[in-house]
Amino acid sequence: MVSLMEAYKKLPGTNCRKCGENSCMSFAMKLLRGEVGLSKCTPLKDPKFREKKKELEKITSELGKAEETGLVINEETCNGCGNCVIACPVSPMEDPSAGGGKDPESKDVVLAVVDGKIRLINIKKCRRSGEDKRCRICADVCPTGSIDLV
Amino acid sequence: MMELVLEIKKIPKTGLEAETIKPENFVNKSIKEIEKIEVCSGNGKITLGSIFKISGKTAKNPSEQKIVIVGDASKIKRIGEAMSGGEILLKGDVGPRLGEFMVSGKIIVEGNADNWIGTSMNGGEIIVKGNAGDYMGSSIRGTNRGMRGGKILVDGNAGGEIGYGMVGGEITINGTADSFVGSYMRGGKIVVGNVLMNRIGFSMNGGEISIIDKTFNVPFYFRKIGEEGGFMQYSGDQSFDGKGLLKVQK
Amino acid sequence: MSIHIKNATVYDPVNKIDGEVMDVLVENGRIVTKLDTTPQIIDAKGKVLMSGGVDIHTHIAGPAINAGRLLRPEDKTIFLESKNGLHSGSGFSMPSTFMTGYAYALMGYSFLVEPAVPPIKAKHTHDELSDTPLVDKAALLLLGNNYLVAKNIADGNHDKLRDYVAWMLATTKTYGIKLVSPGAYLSWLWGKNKTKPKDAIPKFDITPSDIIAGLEDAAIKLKLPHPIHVHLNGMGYYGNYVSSLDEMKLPKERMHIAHLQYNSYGGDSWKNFESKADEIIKEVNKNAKLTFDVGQVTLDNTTTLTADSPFEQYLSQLTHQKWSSRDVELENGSGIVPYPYSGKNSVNAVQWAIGLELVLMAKDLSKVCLSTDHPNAGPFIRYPRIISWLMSKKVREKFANGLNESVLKRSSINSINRELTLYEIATITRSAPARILGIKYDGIKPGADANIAIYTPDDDKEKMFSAAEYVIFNGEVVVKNKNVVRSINGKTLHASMETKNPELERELQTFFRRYYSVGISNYVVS
Amino acid sequence: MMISDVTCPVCGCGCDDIRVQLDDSKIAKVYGVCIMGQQKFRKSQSPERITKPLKKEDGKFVEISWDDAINEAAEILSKASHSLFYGWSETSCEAMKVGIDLAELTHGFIDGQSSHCHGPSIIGEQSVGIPSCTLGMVMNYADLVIYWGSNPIESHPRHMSRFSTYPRGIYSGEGRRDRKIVVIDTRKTLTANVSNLFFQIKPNSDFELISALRMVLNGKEIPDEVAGLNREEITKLADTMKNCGYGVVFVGLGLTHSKGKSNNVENLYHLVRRLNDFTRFNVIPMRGHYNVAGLNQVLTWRTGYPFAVDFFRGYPCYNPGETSVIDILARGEVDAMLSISSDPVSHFPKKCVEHLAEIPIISMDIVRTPTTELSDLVIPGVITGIDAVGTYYRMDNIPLIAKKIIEPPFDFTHSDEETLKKIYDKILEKKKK
Repeated sequence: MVSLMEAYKKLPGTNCRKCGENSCMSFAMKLLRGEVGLSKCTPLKDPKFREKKKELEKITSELGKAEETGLVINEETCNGCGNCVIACPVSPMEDPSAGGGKDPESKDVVLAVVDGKIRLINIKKCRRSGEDKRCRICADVCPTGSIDLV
Repeated sequence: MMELVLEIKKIPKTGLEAETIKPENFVNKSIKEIEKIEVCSGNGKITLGSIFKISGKTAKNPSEQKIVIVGDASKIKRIGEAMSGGEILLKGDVGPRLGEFMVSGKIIVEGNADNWIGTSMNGGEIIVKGNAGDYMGSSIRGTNRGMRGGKILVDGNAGGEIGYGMVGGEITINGTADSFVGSYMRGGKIVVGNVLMNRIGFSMNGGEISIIDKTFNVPFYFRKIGEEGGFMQYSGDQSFDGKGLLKVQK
Repeated sequence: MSIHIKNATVYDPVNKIDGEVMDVLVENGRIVTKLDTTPQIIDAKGKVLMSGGVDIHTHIAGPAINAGRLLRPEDKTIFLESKNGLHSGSGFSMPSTFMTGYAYALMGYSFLVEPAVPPIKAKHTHDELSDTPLVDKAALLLLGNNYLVAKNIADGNHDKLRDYVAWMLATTKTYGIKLVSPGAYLSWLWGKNKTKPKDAIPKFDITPSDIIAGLEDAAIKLKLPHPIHVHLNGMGYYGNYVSSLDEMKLPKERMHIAHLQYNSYGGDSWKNFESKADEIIKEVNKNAKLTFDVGQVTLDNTTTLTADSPFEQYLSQLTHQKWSSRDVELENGSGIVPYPYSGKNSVNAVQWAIGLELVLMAKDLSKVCLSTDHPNAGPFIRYPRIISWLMSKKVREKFANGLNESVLKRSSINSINRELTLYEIATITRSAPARILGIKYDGIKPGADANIAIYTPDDDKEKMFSAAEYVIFNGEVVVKNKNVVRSINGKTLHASMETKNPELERELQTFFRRYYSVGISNYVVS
Repeated sequence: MMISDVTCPVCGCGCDDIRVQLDDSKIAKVYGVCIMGQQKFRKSQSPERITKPLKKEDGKFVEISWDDAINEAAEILSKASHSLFYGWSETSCEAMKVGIDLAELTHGFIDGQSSHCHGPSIIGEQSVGIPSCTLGMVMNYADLVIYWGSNPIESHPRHMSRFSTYPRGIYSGEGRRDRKIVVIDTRKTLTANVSNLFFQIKPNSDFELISALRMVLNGKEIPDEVAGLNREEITKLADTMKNCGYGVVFVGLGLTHSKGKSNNVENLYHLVRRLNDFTRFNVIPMRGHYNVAGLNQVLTWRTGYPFAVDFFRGYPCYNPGETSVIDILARGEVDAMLSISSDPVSHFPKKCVEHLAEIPIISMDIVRTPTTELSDLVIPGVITGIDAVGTYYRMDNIPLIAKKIIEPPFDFTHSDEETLKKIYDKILEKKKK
C-alpha cells in the first residue's frame, strides 16, 4: 500500500485543475480512493512524465485487489500521538507492551510511530486485509483525521 | 502628637523592605540614632539615614509618635509591620504589605497603595485615599484565617481577593473591587461598591458583605433569605451550606 | 584528625557502662586505645557522654514529607539563615532537608530511618537522604499494600514472594520491609473505608493477617537484619486496642510495631475515648517477639502524614483540615492532613498520656524506642522535652495539670512514679533501636565508629538534651559549644540482597512493560 | 546501533520507552517519539545549536573562550545586588541544586516556569490540599477521565495512548471501551474529537461551573443555565462523576490561566474532595515541561517552598505575587538575571521585558532565541536526556533518569550542572578576594 505523499510526488504538481480538482493533492487522495481515473490528469500525457506515469499506473492497478485494506495515512496532519498504534487490536497481540501503552518493538504490528509520524509496518497483519472490512478502529481513534479507510 | 518627617532622598532601584519603620522603633531616640536603624535592601542592609532626610521630634511613647513619609514610597515594602500604636502618614504612594500583622495605631496613605494591605491584621486603622491592590486584609499563604480586627477604608477602587479568610474587623471600599471578595470569610464586615464578575463569598461561612451598587447581580450560590433596611439579604456559599450573609442595596 | 576526650561520664547500654568516668580516644573515624597523632583535647569533666542517637521511625525524606512541606507554607515558623558554609532552611513540623540534618546532629543523633518508601519513588527518597547531612541513614520499603505481594500471597507461592521481596529491596536500595495497615489501602480503592485484620480484601480474597504472615515469612527466609516494621490496622481510631492485640499475636518470630501509642485506644466513641496502654503493654511485656517505638504525642501544631490513606481521609472529614492524598500505582497510597494537637482537647490530652504510659510501664526497655512518628505525633525537635517528662514525675505532672482533666480520668499517667535514668534514656534512644534494626552499632568501645555526643548536665533535661556541647560524627567534631560548625554527608545503608531468580526477572520485565507506567530501567535506583 | 529505553526531554509525559537508531554517532531514526519529541531530537543535531560562548560587545556578539565566559558570568552575578535565577524546567535536578546554591550564595531570587504556568494549581493545593495519583493508577483503575481546560493531543500527544485512554490496565482490560473520556473546554479541541462527552463552556466561567457541580452534589437547586451549559447537562456531568468507579481530572492551563486563576483550581479541589465521599477521585495537573515538577520537588526539600523563593534575607522567603518572577521583574527589583533553558523575553509581559532590557542577562540555552539576543552573555546549554544524564520528575512527580545518547557538540562542559558549578566556584573565589 502506498502513502498519500508518495502518490502525490509522482503527479506533475502543477495544480492546473484540468482534472476538476482544485489541487494535485486532492486528486492524489481521490486517486488512491479509486474515485477518479488516472486518465483525468491530462498533463501526465506529456512524455517527460512517462516514468512517473508508469509508476502511477502500477499503483492504481493494485488498488483493485480484494485483500487491499484501503488504509491511507496523511503524514502532513499526523502528530505521532500513537492512539491508533495502541488501540489497534493487533498491536497488543503481537507485542504485549503495546497493551500497556508502550511503543511496540515487534515487526508484526500494523502501525507504529517513527520520527514523530505514523508508519505502516506490516499491512498483512491488518484485520481489513481479508474480506471483512468492518474494522475501523484506527480511523475512529485518530484525533487529527490523518487515517482514511478507502 | 510628635511629628517625625522622613523625606525620601534616594531609594535603591531594587527596592526596600522596611518593617522597622514604625512609631515604636523611633520613640525615645535621637535623629542620629534613628538614622542608624537598618532596613533590608538588595542582598544586604542599609541605614535609614542613607535613604531619608530625617527631621522633627520623637515622643516618649508610641501612641504620641507620628511619622510622615514624603515622596514616592511605592518601592518600600512592609512599612508599619505589627505596629502597636502611633500614626504613619504617607504623602505619596506606598509599596506592598503595608501594616501587616498590625495591632493598633493608624496609617493614612494619600496616594495609592499596593497589594497585601493589613494582612492578618488584628487592630488599628488604615485609610487609603487613592486605590488599593489585591489581597487586602487577607491571610498569609497556606492558611484561611486572615484579618481578625481593625478597619481598612479605601476611597478609590481595590484589587481582587479582598478579605481572604477574614475572621473579624471591617473593610470599606467606596469604589469597585476586583473579583473574589470575602473568600473563606468567617466573620467581620466588608462594604464594597461593586465586585467584578459578581464573584464574592467563595467558601464563605460567616461574616457579612454589603454591596452598595444596585446593578450587582447575585451569583446562584447565594440563596435569597429576605429583605431588611433597604438591603436584599442572601445566604451562602451554598456549595457547602456556608452561613455567610450577603446584603445588596435594593 | 584525632581527638582525646577527658574524664567523661559515659552511659552506654551496648557495653553495660552506667556512668563510669573515662577517657575516650578517637582517630580516623574510630574509637581507639592509643593515638598516633597529637589530638584535639576535649575536657568533658562532669559532662555526660553517649554514643550517637538512633531514630528508628522518622519521616524525614521522600515524596510524602515533601508533599507535606509543599502543602504547608504556614508551617514555616522557624527559619535557618545560611552562614559559615551551612545551608539555609525553613519549617517547624516539616523542616527542609539540610535543616533536618543539622537539627538531629545538634541533639546528638547519628542514625535515622525513613520508614515509608513507595518503591517507584525510591529515587526521590534517596535524593532527599543525600541532602540530609551529618547523619547516616536507612529506608524501609512499603510492601503491605503492594499488588504483586498481595497477588503472590493470594496464589500461595511464597517462594516467588520471597524472591520478589529480595528483588525489590535490591532494586530500591532499601533496608527492610514496612507494612502500613496491610490491605486497608487496597480495600479503600474499592470503597471499603475501614478494614479489620480478618476482613477479606476485594479482588484478592485474602485478609490483612495473611499479608502480615506472608511478608514475615519472606523476611525470615531472607534473614533480614530488621524484622517486619508494622503500622497496625485501625491506627488512630477509638477502640482499636482489640484489633491491635489480635495482630500483635500473629508473628512467628519477630515484629516491630511502629508508633504503638496510636494503637492503644479504648472507648466506643470520641466522647469516652480512653487509654488502653495497660492492656497493650501487658501483651508486649509477655510476648518476646514484639518490640515497638512509642510515637509520643507532644501537643504541637504538627502535620499527620502516613501511608494509611483511608485514615487520613477520615481525619480530614473529622477536622475539615486540608487533605492531600497520593495513590501510587500498584504499590501504596498516602495521605497528609495538618493537625493542631491541643492540651485542652480531651482526646489529645489522653493520647499524650498513653505514649508515656507505654514507656514507663514497659518491663524490658531494650524492646522500646523513643519516637514521635515525626511529624505525625510531633516534630523530632521535641525529643528533649519527652525525655524531661520520662525522667521526672514532677515535670510531667506540672505539664499534665495544664491539660484537659480527661488526662486524669481516662489514663493512669499520674499514678506512675517511675522516672527513667540516664542509662535507660540511652537505652531507648541508642542501644534498643540499634539492636532492633540489626545495624553495626558498638557503642563506646575501641574499634567502634566514632559517633559521640557530649551533653552538659542540667536539671532541666529538655535544655540538656536540646543541644549537645560537642558532637563527633565519623570521627570529626561537627558540633562545638552547642553550634553546628561543619557539614559532612553520612552514608545510606541498604540490605545486601542478591537476587537469584532469573525466571522471576523475566516475568517482571513483561509485567512492567504491561502494567507499570515507567520502564523497569527507570525503576532501578542506580 | 539501536539504543532503547531512551527518555524524551520535552513534555510532562516523560516518555521513557523511546528507541533511537544511531548511525556513526548521529541520530538517524527515533522510534515511538511523538512529533514534539522528534523536533527536539532533530534540534539537538541542527547547525543552529549554540556551540561557543558569546559575549555582547557594543551591540554585537563576539566569540569568547570558555574560561572568559565563566569569569564574565561570575563577575556579573557577584556585582549584582539582587540577581534572579530563572528557568530550570528543561534541565536536570542536579543542575537545579547548583542553581539553588547560587541563589543562596548571592542572596538572590530563584524561580521557574511553574510560577506562571501551574503556579495557580500549587497555590490552590496549598490552601485546600490535592487528592492525586500517579499515571499508572489512571492506566489500571480509572474508568472516568476528564480533561478540563486541557488539550493533550496538542500539548502532550502520547498522553492518551500511554496512560489515560487506550492502554489495557489490570482493572480496565478492555482498554478504550472500559473508560469514559470527558472534555470540558471553551472550544472543540482535537482531544474532544476522540472523547465520549464534550462540554463547551463560555470562556472564564469554569469557576461558576464548578460551584454548580458542587451544589448538585449537595442536592441544591441550580439556575437553568450556568457557564453556557443547561441544567440537564450539568446534572448529567455531576452524576457521571459521582457514579464512576475511579475518576481522574486532568487540569490544564484553561483552568489556571482563565479569570479566577488559583480560585478556579481551589474550587475544583473542593469538588474532587467532595467526590471522594462517593467514590475515589483524583486530580493531576498537566505539567508542561518535562522537569517543571522537578524544580518544585527539589526547591521544596532544600528550602521548604516550591517556587518563587527569595534568599535576600539569607533564608528562604516565599510569597507568590510578591516574590514570583513576573512581579519582581515588573517592579524592577532585580539588577541581573541568569536564564537557563527558558525564553522569558518571548513569553513575559511587556513591562517585564522592558526591565530585562536594562539589566545584564546571562542566558544558557541550546539555540538562539529572543532572550539570547537581548543577553550580554550566552553560554552553550547541554540537553539533559540527549547530551547528558540527569534526574527529572514527570507530571505525577515520579522521578526518572534522563539518558545520554550522544556527545554534546563541544567538549568544554559535559552538563549544565558542571557549567553552573564552575560559575559557583568562581563567585566563591571572587568573594574570598
